[in-house]
Amino acid sequence: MPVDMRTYLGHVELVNPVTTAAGCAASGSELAQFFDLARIGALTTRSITMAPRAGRPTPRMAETPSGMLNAVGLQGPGVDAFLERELPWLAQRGVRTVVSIGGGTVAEYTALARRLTDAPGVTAVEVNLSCPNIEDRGRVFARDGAASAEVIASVRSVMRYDVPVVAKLSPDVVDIVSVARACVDGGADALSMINNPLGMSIDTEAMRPALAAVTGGLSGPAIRPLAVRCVWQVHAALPSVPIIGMGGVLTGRDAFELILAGACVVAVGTALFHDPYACLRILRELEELLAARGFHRLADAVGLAHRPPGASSRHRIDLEESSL
Amino acid sequence: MPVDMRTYLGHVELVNPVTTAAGCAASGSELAQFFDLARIGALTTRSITMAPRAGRPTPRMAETPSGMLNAVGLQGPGVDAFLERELPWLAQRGVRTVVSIGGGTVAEYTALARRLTDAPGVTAVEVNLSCPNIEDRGRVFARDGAASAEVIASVRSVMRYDVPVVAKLSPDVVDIVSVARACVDGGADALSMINNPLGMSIDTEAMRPALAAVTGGLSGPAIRPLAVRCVWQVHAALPSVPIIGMGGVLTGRDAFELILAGACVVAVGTALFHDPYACLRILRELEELLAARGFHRLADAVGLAHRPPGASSRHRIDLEESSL
Amino acid sequence: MQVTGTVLTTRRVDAYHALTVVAPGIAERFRPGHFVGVAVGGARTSMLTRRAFFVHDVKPDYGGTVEFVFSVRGPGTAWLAERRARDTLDLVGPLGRPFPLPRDPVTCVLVGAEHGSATLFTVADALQGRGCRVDFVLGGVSADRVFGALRARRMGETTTLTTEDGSLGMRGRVTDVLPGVIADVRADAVYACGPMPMLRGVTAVAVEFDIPVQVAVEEGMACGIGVCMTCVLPVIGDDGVTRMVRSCVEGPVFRGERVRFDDVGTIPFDALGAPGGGTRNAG
Amino acid sequence: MQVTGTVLTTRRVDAYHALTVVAPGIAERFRPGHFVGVAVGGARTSMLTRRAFFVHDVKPDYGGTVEFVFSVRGPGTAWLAERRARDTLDLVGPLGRPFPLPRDPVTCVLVGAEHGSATLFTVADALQGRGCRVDFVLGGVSADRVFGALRARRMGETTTLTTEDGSLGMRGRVTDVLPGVIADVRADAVYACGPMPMLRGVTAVAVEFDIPVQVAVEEGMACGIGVCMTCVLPVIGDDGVTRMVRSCVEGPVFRGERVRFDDVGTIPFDALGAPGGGTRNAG
Ligand SMILES: Cc1cc2nc3c(=O)[nH]c(=O)nc-3n(C[C@H](O)[C@H](O)[C@H](O)COP(=O)(O)OP(=O)(O)OC[C@H]3O[C@@H](n4cnc5c(N)ncnc54)[C@H](O)[C@@H]3O)c2cc1C
Ligand SMILES: Cc1cc2nc3c(=O)[nH]c(=O)nc-3n(C[C@H](O)[C@H](O)[C@H](O)COP(=O)(O)OP(=O)(O)OC[C@H]3O[C@@H](n4cnc5c(N)ncnc54)[C@H](O)[C@@H]3O)c2cc1C
Ligand SMILES: Cc1cc2nc3c(=O)[nH]c(=O)nc-3n(C[C@H](O)[C@H](O)[C@H](O)COP(=O)(O)O)c2cc1C
Ligand SMILES: Cc1cc2nc3c(=O)[nH]c(=O)nc-3n(C[C@H](O)[C@H](O)[C@H](O)COP(=O)(O)O)c2cc1C
Ligand code: FES
Ligand code: FES
Repeated sequence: MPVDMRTYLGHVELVNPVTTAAGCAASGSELAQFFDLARIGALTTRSITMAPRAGRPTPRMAETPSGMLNAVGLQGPGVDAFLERELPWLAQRGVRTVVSIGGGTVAEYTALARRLTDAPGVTAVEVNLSCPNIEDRGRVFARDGAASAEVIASVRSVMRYDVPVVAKLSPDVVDIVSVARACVDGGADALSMINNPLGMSIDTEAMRPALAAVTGGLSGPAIRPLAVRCVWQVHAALPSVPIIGMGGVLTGRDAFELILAGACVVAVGTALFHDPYACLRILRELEELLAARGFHRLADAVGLAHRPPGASSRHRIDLEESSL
Repeated sequence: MPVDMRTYLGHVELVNPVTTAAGCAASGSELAQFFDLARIGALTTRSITMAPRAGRPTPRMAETPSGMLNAVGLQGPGVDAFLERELPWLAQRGVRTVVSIGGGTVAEYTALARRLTDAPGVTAVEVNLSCPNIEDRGRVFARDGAASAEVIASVRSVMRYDVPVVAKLSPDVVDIVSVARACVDGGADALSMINNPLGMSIDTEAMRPALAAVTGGLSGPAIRPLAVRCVWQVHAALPSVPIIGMGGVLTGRDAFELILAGACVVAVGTALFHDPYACLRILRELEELLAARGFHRLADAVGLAHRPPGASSRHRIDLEESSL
Repeated sequence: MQVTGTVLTTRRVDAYHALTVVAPGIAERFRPGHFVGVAVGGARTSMLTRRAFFVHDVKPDYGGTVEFVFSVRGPGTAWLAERRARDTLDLVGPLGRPFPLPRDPVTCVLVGAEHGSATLFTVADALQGRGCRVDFVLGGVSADRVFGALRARRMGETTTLTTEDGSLGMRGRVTDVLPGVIADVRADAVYACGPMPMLRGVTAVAVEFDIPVQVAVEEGMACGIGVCMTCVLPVIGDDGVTRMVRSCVEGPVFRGERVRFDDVGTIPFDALGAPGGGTRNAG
Repeated sequence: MQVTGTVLTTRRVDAYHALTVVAPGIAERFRPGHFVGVAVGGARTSMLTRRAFFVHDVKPDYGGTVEFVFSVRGPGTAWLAERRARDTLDLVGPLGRPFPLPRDPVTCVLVGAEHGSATLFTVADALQGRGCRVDFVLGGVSADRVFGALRARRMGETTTLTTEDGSLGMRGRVTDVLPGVIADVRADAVYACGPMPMLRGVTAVAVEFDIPVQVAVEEGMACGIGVCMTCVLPVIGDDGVTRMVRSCVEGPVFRGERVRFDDVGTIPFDALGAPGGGTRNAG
């Protein structure tokens, strides 16, 4: 029997829980050569900025054990070109699109949200809070609950009521739950985690940092234990808030791990670099895993690993209508 | 020509920069069956607590991509048994011993330091700040600069003046430099980083957390990019403070990476689980690497990757007497 | 010691794989009950921890070989199952405390389940070398998972087989037939290797008969050499105090009645250093 | 497309390794200048990113094979060098924008250095198929690193070899001899593949002679399919605006004079979206 893979981000239904991670699918058209983007739950765009951005110098990438560092620096066409070319292209093809936005000030995030609010084809807005706050000596928004909440509240206030606002959190904090809570209090309809922790690698031949930008974001399976822990902690504290989980998902098993921890949507990032078909493969593997374990609905697996030690999983599946 | 591998922790000279990481060499005698412990720069003990501790239930370990999670819970014999049996055993064999201490209150750390101050054979004291602070709702000391500084100041005040006090930092903070600075202001003679970031893994067969303790510390090569970044940031901010670098060191190349980032001592943890001879192998590989690059002294490589882009490495080696 | 050995032969035995590796130093030091830690995955693997396997056999060929037997369980054993003759394998061993052997020529029942059976044949050899009588009780879920039935029949005075599906020998588990065997052969001691619930059952039977029982346990291990403290289980010491002891260096062989099987996976409240009272009481 | 192909043959050619892999879909779609992304390290490897290799040759055998040539540089290429016939290899390709070919039967100089030379033979084939004259200039640090000298001598009207140590051909670099060759053969166009400094030199020579030059670049790549944005370099567009373009999908082949070689590894201040002025000026 097929598993009901539908899931919800706030009030928005997604046909299935697999999406691309922000910044890992360029404009979308690149992946469309490999598969039909409408088959995945959603496509998340790169973080769109007001002005076009050339990003960071190269080298922008360094491989690390079971992971990689990137310092792309939000290279992108800017919101005008995005609205003119990229978003309509996706909308025409029926691709549910989560638009990620990045800014340097609360005003910039807000202006971006305002530009998106009337654009057709925006399924949700994901606020990339891992951007340096120009007004606070470049301190990253996501590292500070109050700053994050301020951005979210402002974006929420200008976004159309029926477009969920998702706050994307960083693991580089003392207590991710308190940042999550601040964002939800600020109006976030959902949370997304984890963005890349800050890492670094040194080229021991050149005896210099491997990245031109010196430090970069760590991604891939190496960080999956951090992602699982963050999703677990936040779901435990805020069980009713939908979570987009990400960080090192390579297989259906990995997606299932994040779902058991509490994610109702799973984003695939670095895996796409290895396998352009990763989203569809992971979706298939996840569905097979769920079916093999007797699940009828994905929703029954969300957060299931939180059940108390005595309880059986069957039990919970029978008792609850939905774990969202 | 052999490379001068000596290094300094404060005023204490170590014959070479390789040590075991706290909690990864049990009482020392286990590794002594494989090699002569006096041949490495120092042995770091597990974190010694006041009372004996049985630790956490099993499973205590889960493998993760290029890493592992552990939740041992500071199992150990307590300070009495340590001073009676383990420390004298090490001292008799001429093993330079860094004693790691762990406590739940400032008073407990201080009491431990007091017990150590007259014990013969203590080369340095490493304060494991990644312990929950009983007096602050279990909040980990290391996540708070002020709490960390308080522990360090108190330990420093009771320790013999000629025994360096090393503050061991966690990467699970917003800004490791500010915690490092607080510890140095509190009297730390050296810093050690990184302790395990908090991670988690779920057994997707059992659909339960893989560890009995639910969350655990992530170690191994997966976290090396975090370690390099922390060492780099702290060395950039506090260039004169000796740093014990650790996190995922498996080879001489990895040790060299931390040294180039600013560590003058490198600790080997998880690698010991795979290769009981890891310390000596890493030491040999490191020395070969240094020799191959024309270094006469280890000290010349410490922090070398910080030199400005134009500068050649030769240059710096000729100009500076010591980078410590 | 650590040895990079060459794989001499690989074979399949029903549900199991057996690898013979040239590892002179390990073979030479081997005693029954020892295990080896095997590095899996090759260069630049993401699998960091060694996998533990009991040594099934050692032979003097090529200076000394070790054989171990395993079934595919996860990615590490899957990788091992793909090894071929002439590949190299990185082993650390021999590890652990071996089975103690009786001084006198007594009668011993050797009980094995699943791959645990593979551990018993060198024990049988050593016991027979001391003039002991050896009887086997081997079990598994199904016929293809009962390891070494033929060899047991050749070596043992008697051999009793069990399968849960009844496809070989008696339907049931080794613990179902063990009391009968102990009584029939008037056993003086029991040696056992297999999953934890089976060891607990075997121990209960031996205690019932008031005869000594030596069990070889398997706990999740990261190092196998006593430094990581992950492989502990609650064991009662000579002084009556329960301690969380490392199964890799203080075991894997224990006197069965000393292992608090019911409390495996917990810290018993009366263990040395247990949270709350335990710490100070027992310290 | 992604193909799990079987290794047909492996061979060593001086300092290089060559692997031929059965990959029908890729061979069929191949055009000169395409590259493939190869997964390295096997199951559970810690190496996450594919390695990029130019296709050296395609053949119709077994439905279609691709050959690529590489030297061992780090762990990924070390792993590849250990592959044997019948192993499987996971390839994605063909990737990138191939070399544009002239309509008319003109004279082309093909310049290669190190493994870059391997890329040129399918180009030569295609050019000769259109009636072009082909001359080769191939170089390397030493004789064993000049790839394909023999084949170039068979295919090219002339072939000039250079080595930095003088062990083969002229002592020096390809750029030292290129002006002479261009003048001698009255070249109409240049095709080049090799390290970035060499491409910059070749481009400078071609510009000097005012003839078109097509270069195939290598930038650090994580995906090879245009989604990770790590492989960019500054390239001047038809509109005169410099953009940070992806060498994997907008390249790896570029018109040499469009690549701002001096600024590779930087964001030129006048690039579209450069920090400070650039952003708004050019936006
Ligand atoms: C002392 C000892 C002797 C053993 N002897 C044998 C033997 O002779 N034959 C045999 O088939 N198996 C034996 N095992 C079990 C064997 O170690 C595991 O089956 C194997 O480690 C599984 O690895 P994997 O990668 O295939 O599976 P995974 O489950 O993916 O392994 C993941 C991690 O868990 C650990 N792990 C998983 N299962 C076990 C287990 N049962 N015990 C300890 N660690 C485990 C692995 O070491 C690894 O770190 C023994 C275990 C111990 C402790
Ligand atoms: C389009 C293209 C075509 C190429 N064709 C060939 C070829 O035909 N023959 C050949 O020998 N080499 C070729 N290279 C270079 C080849 O990709 C690298 O030598 C190889 O990736 C090194 O991998 P490693 O693991 O051995 O080394 P490492 O240096 O350890 O690799 C680490 C990481 O850096 C990346 N990397 C390292 N060097 C390069 C490089 N020069 N270019 C891009 N990424 C790099 C790797 O992909 C990997 O992610 C090509 C590169 C590109 C971009
Ligand atoms: C090359 C690259 C670019 C990224 N760009 C963005 C971005 O623009 N905005 C954002 O919120 N996250 C960005 N991320 C973070 C990912 O969306 C994701 O949170 C992270 O990589 C963890 O998932 P993964 O391990 O599956 O890649 C980027 C990650 C990578 C590797
Ligand atoms: C099993 C285990 C036990 C540890 N116990 C301690 C400890 O008692 N005190 C401490 O400060 N750090 C402890 N650590 C952290 C290590 O000392 C080290 O900081 C960390 O593991 C990173 O290094 P590695 O990747 O080389 O293991 C432990 C780590 C492991 C894996
Ligand atoms: S496995 Fe590490 S102490 Fe036993
Ligand atoms: S390599 Fe990923 S965009 Fe070019």
